[in-house]
Amino acid sequence: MDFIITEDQATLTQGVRDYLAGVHGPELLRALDTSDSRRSADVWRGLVEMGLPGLLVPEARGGLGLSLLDAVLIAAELGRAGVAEPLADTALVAAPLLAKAGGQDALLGAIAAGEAKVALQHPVNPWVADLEDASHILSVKNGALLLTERSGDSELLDSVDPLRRLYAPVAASGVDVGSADALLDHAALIAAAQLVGVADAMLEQATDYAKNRSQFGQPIGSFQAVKHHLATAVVKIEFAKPVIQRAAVALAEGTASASVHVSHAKLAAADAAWAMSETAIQTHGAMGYTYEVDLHFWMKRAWALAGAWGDRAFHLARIDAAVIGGALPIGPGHSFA
Amino acid sequence: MDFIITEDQATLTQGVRDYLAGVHGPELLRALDTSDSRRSADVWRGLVEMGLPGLLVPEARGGLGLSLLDAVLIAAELGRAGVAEPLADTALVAAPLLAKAGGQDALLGAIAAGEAKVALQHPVNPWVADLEDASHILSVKNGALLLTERSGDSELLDSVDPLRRLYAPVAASGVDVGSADALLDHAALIAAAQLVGVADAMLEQATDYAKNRSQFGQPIGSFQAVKHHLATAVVKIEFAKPVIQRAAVALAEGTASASVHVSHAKLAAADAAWAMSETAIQTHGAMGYTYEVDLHFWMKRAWALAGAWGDRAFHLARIDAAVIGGALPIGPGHSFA
Amino acid sequence: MHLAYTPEQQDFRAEVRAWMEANVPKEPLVTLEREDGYHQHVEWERRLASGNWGMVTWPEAYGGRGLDLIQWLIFEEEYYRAGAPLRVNQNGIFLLGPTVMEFGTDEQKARFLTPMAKGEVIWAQAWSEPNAGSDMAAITSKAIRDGDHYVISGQKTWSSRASFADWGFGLFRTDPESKRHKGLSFILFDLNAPGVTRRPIRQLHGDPGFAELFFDEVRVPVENRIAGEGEGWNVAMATAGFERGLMLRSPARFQAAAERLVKLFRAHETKAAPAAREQVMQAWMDAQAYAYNTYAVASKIMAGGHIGAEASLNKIFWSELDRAAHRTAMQLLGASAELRHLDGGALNMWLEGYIFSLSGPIYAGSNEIQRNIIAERLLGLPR
Amino acid sequence: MHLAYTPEQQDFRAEVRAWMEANVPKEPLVTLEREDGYHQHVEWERRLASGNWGMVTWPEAYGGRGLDLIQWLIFEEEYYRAGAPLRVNQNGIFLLGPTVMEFGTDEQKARFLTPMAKGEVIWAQAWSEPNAGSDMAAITSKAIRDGDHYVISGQKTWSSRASFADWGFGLFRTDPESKRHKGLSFILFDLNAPGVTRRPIRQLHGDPGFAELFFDEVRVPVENRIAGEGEGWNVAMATAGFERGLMLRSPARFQAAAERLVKLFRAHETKAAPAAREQVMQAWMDAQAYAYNTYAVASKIMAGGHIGAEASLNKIFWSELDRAAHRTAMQLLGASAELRHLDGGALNMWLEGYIFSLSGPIYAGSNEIQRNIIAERLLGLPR
Repeated sequence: MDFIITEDQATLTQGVRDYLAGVHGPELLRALDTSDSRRSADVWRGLVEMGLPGLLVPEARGGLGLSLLDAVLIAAELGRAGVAEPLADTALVAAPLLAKAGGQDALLGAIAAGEAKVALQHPVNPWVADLEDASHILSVKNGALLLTERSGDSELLDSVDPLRRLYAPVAASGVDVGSADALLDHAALIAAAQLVGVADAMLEQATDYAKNRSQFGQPIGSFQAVKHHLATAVVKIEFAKPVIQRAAVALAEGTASASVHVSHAKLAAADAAWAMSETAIQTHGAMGYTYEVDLHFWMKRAWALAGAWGDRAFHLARIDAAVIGGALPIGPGHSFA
Repeated sequence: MDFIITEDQATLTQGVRDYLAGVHGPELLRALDTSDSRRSADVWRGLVEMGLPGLLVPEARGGLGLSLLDAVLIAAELGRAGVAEPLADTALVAAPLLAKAGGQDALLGAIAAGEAKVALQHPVNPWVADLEDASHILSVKNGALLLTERSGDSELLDSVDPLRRLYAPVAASGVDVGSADALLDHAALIAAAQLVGVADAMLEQATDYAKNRSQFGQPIGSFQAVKHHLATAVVKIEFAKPVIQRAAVALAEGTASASVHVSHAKLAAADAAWAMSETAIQTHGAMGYTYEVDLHFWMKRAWALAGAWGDRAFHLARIDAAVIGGALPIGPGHSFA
Repeated sequence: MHLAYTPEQQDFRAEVRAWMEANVPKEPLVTLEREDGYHQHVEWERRLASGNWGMVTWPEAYGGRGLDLIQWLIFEEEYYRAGAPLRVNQNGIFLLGPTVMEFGTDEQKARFLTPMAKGEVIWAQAWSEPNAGSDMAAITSKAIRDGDHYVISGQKTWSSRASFADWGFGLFRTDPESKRHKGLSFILFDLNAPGVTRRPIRQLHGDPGFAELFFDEVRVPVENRIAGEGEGWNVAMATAGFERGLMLRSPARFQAAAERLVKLFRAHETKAAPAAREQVMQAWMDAQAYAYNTYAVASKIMAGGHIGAEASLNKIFWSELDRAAHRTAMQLLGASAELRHLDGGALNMWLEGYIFSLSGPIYAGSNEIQRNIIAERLLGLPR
Repeated sequence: MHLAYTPEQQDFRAEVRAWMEANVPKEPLVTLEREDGYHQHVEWERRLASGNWGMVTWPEAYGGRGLDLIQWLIFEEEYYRAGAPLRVNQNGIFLLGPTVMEFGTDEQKARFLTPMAKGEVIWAQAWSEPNAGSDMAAITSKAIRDGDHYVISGQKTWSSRASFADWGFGLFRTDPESKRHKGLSFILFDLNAPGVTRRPIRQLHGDPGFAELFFDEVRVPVENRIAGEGEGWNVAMATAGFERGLMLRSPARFQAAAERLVKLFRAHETKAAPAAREQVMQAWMDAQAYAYNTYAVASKIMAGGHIGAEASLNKIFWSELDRAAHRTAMQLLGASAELRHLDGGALNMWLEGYIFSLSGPIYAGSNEIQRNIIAERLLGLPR
């Protein structure tokens, strides 16, 4: 029993953070916002060079063979940097599912090489992200997870998040590679992990603003009201992180209760990010209501990911069945049930 | 259409407030707390001399013939002063019910004279307040409200509120004088009104403490965190008051939706008082956790009245049926539906 | 207290309802934060004025109907009941109008109020400056007297409606040596005057809802000053009182939102989170409480009373109930909340409404400032 | 990260469970805030010590078992699972113990830790003074050096356990000329020494949970000072860190409360408010999150790390989840919530627990102070 992030994990995470801070800052988000595709081949190339698409691809297929715990740490960095490229869906959700399914060596190799991208379609969402950018699509029929190459077009939907590219769902088809529930759990976990990164980014922006913006002759961050708003947000964010890590381990190990832990993680992360978004705009004042500060990119991502891959009601229903329904043993001695 | 407290009403209310501030201060509460009966014949005599038991008794029966709107204003003063004497139950709940029932002239006269006291028993409460102090009892059987003289004893229950005298319910009996629902609505309204008075008292105590207690070389009330806690509480309290007044008018006029407005009033008042209680103890710090400051009397009253005469769940269920169920017209133009 | 409408009030309600039914556009207008939508909304203001509905409480001499505040509340209820468009001239009719009525000369009333009520002149507010937001006394924009004119230089920001409006009002430092609350004057200016540059600011939702204003020696006649020179702070505080107080957010707006939220909940009931049910009820309860309180304030004012620091209570209550109601809707929409258009292509009004609700706790004096006011002025806590 | 117990850890859990099942009193003890209950709880401490369970993480030389923090967490889980009594010596074992371990001399460790682990000496804390609550640096109680003794004069208040305990610890001003954080020393004293007067303070629930202490020239040997003269503030900050940090509130306590709350909800499900269902789930989720975080902190410390200002996050999280869980229970109980005894005469533990939970956001540094610490030390906002 040890609940700790290894030094290797911390080093890898910091490396990704530093890389993204360099190439994927707010200037890039603004440039993408005014581009037609909202995507950048250069950025994708960089992510591929960093080896990110192959993080969870088995080493034999050209990847790093990392775990879901690594995945949630990296996903948080993608959230922090505001990355909208379909990296999370392909590398952190599809890759481990395909690796587990077996028989998808070629596709896994292509993912690791940055040549294949997988779009994720599930009935819990009324949209599919990055569909037209994808080479493959995982979709759901009768509870089964189907894999096929993507073909044909779909209607582009308009997200409030200018960097998200959402499409109307298409007909499900392909070969059976697992279960719909597995897709949902993996994607919800990665969404949760991105959400805490998004929350951390908003916290940092709000904190910086509070240090630098002066009113009444002093930085607004010296006012106790501002301090306490931000401190309250930090508590929620920091206590979501171990929940996500616990869920990642449970899902990786196939623990029977993994779905419950994923739901807990999604709820904790979405609540923390949503609360942080309201705290962040309030800290920024009228400036926060403009497109001129960067905050809005992350606020919108928070709203989007909070509803994605199971909203509050969906995940609460799973907690309900487990905890109130009695399917899960609870109480002292059941910390890791 | 006018939503205003008249000068007469304001004068009467202020008179009661001033009187109670003189004779029913914290010292009295402390004295009662160490007495066996927790009641004072002197205090009751004073209340009778002020004419309070007869406020809602018709003038022909020796009372003042006031309205339920007057009743909620007076009830708030009883809450503010921490009055636990069975005045509210007898004078503000039982009297108008009996006056409406008709045929109870003698009893109404005795109430106005301070000679009769009526205990209220309803299945929504697992207790009856001041049973053994009462000459009469209103109780409920098959939805009907029954009146009888009280006889025999009952088990004394132990309330956290040292001044409340609660007894186990007794067998219902007597003559039919109305409906169980009418008792519930009247009593819930008066409980709501007392709750805002209780909340106001806690607000005043916390504000005074914040002005006088110094830490870090300044009154703690100069710290923005303390200011904002208290300001938030004020908003809740002040916005509960018009809801109570609106409910009083609806109940007095027999408006079809009166029960919904009473439930709204009870919810708003209980939420405001409960929130104020937590704000008040937090403002007082460790001192608030002691019996040495007066606050605890009002905190305990808030907890008690919040659960009395229909708890949150009970009153929410009535709002639910009306608003979500569609029984009540809602939206602009239905401010007074 | 008498909580029933008189026959006259009922007749008035029927009259408003009939006019609204006949005149409110069947299709929603484009947002007034965009140029095309702005002009649609101006068109609507003029249509309202054609029915003499510009501002019912104003004297007939200034384009009003001389009605009382209860009638105004009835008007607002019918306005929102009919789903009528937002008032593009809100800054004028609800903020500047009452200010001119209270502090203006007869000449100023005639000159400014009538065109305002008729929708002929649309007003922007110009309170904030880059370094004077919550701290409005830090204003540095100057208006230097030069004969019978002021010469204005400086910058304002977050000016709502200023991207497209005709005129603006704000505080300027007429005594360049003065500090803080002193030496400020309340001045009205033509947004098309030489020397005024507008830079629309893109808002959260992507549209230019407010603007930055740059003043380069803009000449404004002295008769555009409201009240005395150097008395601007008190005038502005009164205006801010109107803003936070009775009129800026009529309860009907929130009652309409609560009604829509109840309908949304019914449509999503089977897959809603347990607490959503309670949040929806709370939205209705809070909208009703706000309505009762507004009727109470209106009654008090009609009886000769006035509204002071209590206005801060209102500001906090409506802004937080509005945000909570829209947040609940966003959660009910779940994975669809982020879509700008919902099934069938209709604009996702809950998303738009949630975004707008986020400005509520910020503008017209942030809720932090309001809580300071409540603590210091209502409770008497030390500054 | 490896989230499974080793066979050794499982064996240890089984050993604790067996001992608790055999030894935990079948009937709940009287509250330790009353004299009779206090003595019952001291009895229990000694029984625990007889099984060598006084403080499992301490070295065997001081009455411990030399176990690690994960084993401590397992111990705590089994402790709460068995419904064992509150630890009357909590101030000693969780606050003073770690302080002596870190700052004490070998002589002090031997003198104080072993009797503590054995339940022979029960400790009170004596931090606050009437004018030094949140502002602990305002302490004025003096300890003036006189040869090999200090002479203590002054007053402490809100001293938990001090009504009945044997010894106390706190900060005293050893340099009478000093101000604020300087010139303070951390001193242990015998509560039965001549010149110490205890005045029990009645708490919210009516029992004398803490006491006021008056010191009238109390002579205390210099060897009762922990660490150097004038270094008291740093020692106390470390102690406060322990208090807010890992050990004061073990997650098992909240997991037990959440489990009971789920059961209460099931019994009241048909007449519960809609949001109660969600609040109950939140109580379970928060207790679990607190458990994960505690395991993470324990793992970090075992790997050589330490806990700093993050302790303030813990303090806020557990105190607010505890209050919320008990508030939910009070609401589920409805009109019965106020009763001190429920059906069948059993003590209303939810009422008692709610009252106790109200102290959580106040003591061990109020949550306002904790939020200041988070903002200033973790986020770097200006003081």
